[in-house]
Amino acid sequence: MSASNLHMYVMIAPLLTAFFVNLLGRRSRAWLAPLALGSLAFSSLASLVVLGRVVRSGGYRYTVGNWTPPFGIELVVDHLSALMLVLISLVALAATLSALKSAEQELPGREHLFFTLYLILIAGLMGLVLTADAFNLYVLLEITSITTYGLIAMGKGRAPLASFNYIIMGSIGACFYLLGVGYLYLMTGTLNMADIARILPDISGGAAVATALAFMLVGLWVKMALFPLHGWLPSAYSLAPTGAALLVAPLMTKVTIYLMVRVMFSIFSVDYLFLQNPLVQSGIVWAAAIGIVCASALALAQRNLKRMLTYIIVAEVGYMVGGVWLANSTGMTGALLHIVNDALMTLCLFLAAAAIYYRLGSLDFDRLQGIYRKMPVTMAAFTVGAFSMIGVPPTAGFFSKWYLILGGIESGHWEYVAALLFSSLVNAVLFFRIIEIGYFFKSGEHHGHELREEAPLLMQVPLLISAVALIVIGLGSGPLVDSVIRMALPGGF
Amino acid sequence: MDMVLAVIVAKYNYWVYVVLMMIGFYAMIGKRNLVKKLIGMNIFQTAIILMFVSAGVKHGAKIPILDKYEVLKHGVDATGVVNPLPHVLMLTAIVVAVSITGVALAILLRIYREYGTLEEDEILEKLGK
Amino acid sequence: MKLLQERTRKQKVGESRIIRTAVRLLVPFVQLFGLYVIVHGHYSPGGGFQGGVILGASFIMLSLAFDQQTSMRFMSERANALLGNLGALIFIGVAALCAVFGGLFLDYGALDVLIPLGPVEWRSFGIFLVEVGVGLAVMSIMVSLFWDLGSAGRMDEGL
Amino acid sequence: MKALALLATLVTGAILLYGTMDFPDWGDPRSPASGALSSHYIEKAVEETHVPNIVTAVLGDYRGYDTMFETVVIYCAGLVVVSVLRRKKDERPEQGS
Repeated sequence: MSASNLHMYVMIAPLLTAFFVNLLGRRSRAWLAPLALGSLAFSSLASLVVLGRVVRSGGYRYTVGNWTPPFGIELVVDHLSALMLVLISLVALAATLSALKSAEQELPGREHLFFTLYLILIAGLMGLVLTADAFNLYVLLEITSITTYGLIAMGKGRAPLASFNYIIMGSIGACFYLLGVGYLYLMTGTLNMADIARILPDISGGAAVATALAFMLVGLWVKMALFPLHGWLPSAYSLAPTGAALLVAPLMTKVTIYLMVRVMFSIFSVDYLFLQNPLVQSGIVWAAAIGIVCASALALAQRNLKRMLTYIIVAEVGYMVGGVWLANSTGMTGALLHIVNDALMTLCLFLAAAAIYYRLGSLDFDRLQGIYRKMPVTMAAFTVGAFSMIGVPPTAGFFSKWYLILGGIESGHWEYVAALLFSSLVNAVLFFRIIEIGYFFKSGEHHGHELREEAPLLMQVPLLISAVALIVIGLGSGPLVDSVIRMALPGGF
Repeated sequence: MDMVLAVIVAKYNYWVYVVLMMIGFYAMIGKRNLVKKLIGMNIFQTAIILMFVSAGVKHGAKIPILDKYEVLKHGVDATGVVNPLPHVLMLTAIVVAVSITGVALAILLRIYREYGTLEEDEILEKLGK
Repeated sequence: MKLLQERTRKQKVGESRIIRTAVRLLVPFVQLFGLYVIVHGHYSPGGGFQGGVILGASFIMLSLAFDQQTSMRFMSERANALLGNLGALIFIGVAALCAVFGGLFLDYGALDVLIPLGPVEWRSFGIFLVEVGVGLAVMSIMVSLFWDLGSAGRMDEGL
Repeated sequence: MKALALLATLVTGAILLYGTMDFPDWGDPRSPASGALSSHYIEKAVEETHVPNIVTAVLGDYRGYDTMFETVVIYCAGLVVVSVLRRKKDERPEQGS
């Protein structure tokens, strides 16, 4: 085994395991846990080694099939993609621990199918992070989408309808992205991102290139549910089986934001994106700010914990898109750090929601009365996640929000700063409302709810780990920014 | 006049694909019947496939299947052979489109099983009750 | 063939006699052609996807002309699932093997250490292996898609 | 709703048409899409892979990574259809089917 292939093994381990999960899990569900957890544990360890190597000796490029880059497909392992690899494999590991329990409860008899799709989705996300080829990105995007459609449609009740809406919106996004790639291919004749970037400055044809950029971006925005294009996300994520939401909610949108960063800065130059069209740049920041405000306001109207969390995800997408388009290094740092933090916060909150759902069978606000007495450990972790989402210091959420606000002030986009502050305020209201319901309200008509009835250990362990991780990353965000994220900033900043 | 004609002759195929795409796109976002939305998606994807394939055309060129021994001995003139790359890309895109259509049809069957209709309005009405 | 005749006589499944007879005669040739398209993809238009779809179409024809149970008699559901997994595994297995044997991922030339054919010849052979995997997977999935969609998930007589 | 959809369609179409203005002429052998990359495939693929069908060579080898994931995509489609649609034999048909 040659060592330079390590990042490939990170991705291939869940993919190969998926087939065995399908073949063996069909016979006995005892196979599921060891196979899934084993492969993800391997991926986590290997991705940590990859990150360590990248931090020590810099990023590198990898050519699949040993063809020189523009002819074969190139992969890129730099600080940013190695960091995302670690993030995906760790989040997936934690989510899988908890999903094992909730899938057992919700999808009896279909668990092997569920976990096969689950592992392929993880492998697809890892592949997305690694690729440096515009068309390969499309194929991987479709893998992650198709598995997500399936995972969501496995839910009960209205889930198939939500999934179908997601299919239509997701296909629009993917088709737009593919159109953008097509326009670029027609103009440059190549699909490798670095190669396109090399050719682009020399060709005439601003209209086609601008159209390509616009369509790629809009396609990715649909996929990541930026505010006016977010229609599919809340019902899709809140109606999905709990186990699926655990994986999809923390990772899908964040990886798409990573893709936006990758496409923007690998194909186009900072100069082309920000300086030639300052109007577009500030327009997008404005759109992000409006999106944050609207999504936060919509979150206030929800009466179900999971639905509320999905609207918060939409608002957070606005944070990161705005942060990237602030066009200064502070905002960019904040956006990249926020990808990591937001994945962990969302994971923590969804794990808590999964644990509550496992015991209560519902996440409506009026069922949450007295929940703090019933599940103190779960709710303690939930509170940490909530504080992080609000942005209370030592938790991770504070630091990335701090960078984003500083970036906004630095570039003079006060509307973005105001939107961030407004959204933090709304988050505070939202979470204190839940804390109020859960802590102070007595559960009136439900008898025996005063008993302590925690979720199973398998669901608590990842929850506690993610809560601790939020604080650890918060306290360690200085070193994280210095050693990884500063290096990950695209050239030109 | 000749200039205009030249532009039309050189670009009309792309315009036709754009029109096709927009027919599909309108069906996806404007129609209220779920099957029509799905058909719109297929039209959209097919139009993109056509656009890519037409990017690979060279006038008077032959298909990209060569004679092995002749090529190894004498080489080949690239302008006489159609560009193979768009074909490869579109094979992939076709398979992706088929997969998504299959998944969408399965989900439509589930929806029909649940609500007994595929009209979005009627489904929403049933949900509202 | 015998089985089909018996079954048809007994149960009166499927379409009219003309269609049944035509399909019965056609199926072996369609399958042969599908195999040809898969393995001859190096020298003529074709390859794993195209051949896989043709192979799948032969089973779909059976289940259209007779009924789904008939086609499932020739290709049981379990075998179909196994073939689908096997096909995808062949592709990813070959790709991973290349990495394990010291090359880069999907670098078929690295498999030269297994059987010394020469790196270039191995590339040709690697493509062949991969196409066979693709063909199996596509055939199996096409058939399974048709079965499931055609019978709305009940896996009974189908359309 | 319909008017909004029509408007969105028209705007998208107009942008796309505007983008096609810079495209190379149809069938032009000197167009960028038929540039260095595709010429390399045509001239070198047979030599490098011993496969005369260049589409197969590019599909299976140069861009084999794409094809691998494409196989995974269709595999996923099969799985999704089974997991969404399949029901047990004895399950009573519900309303609508």
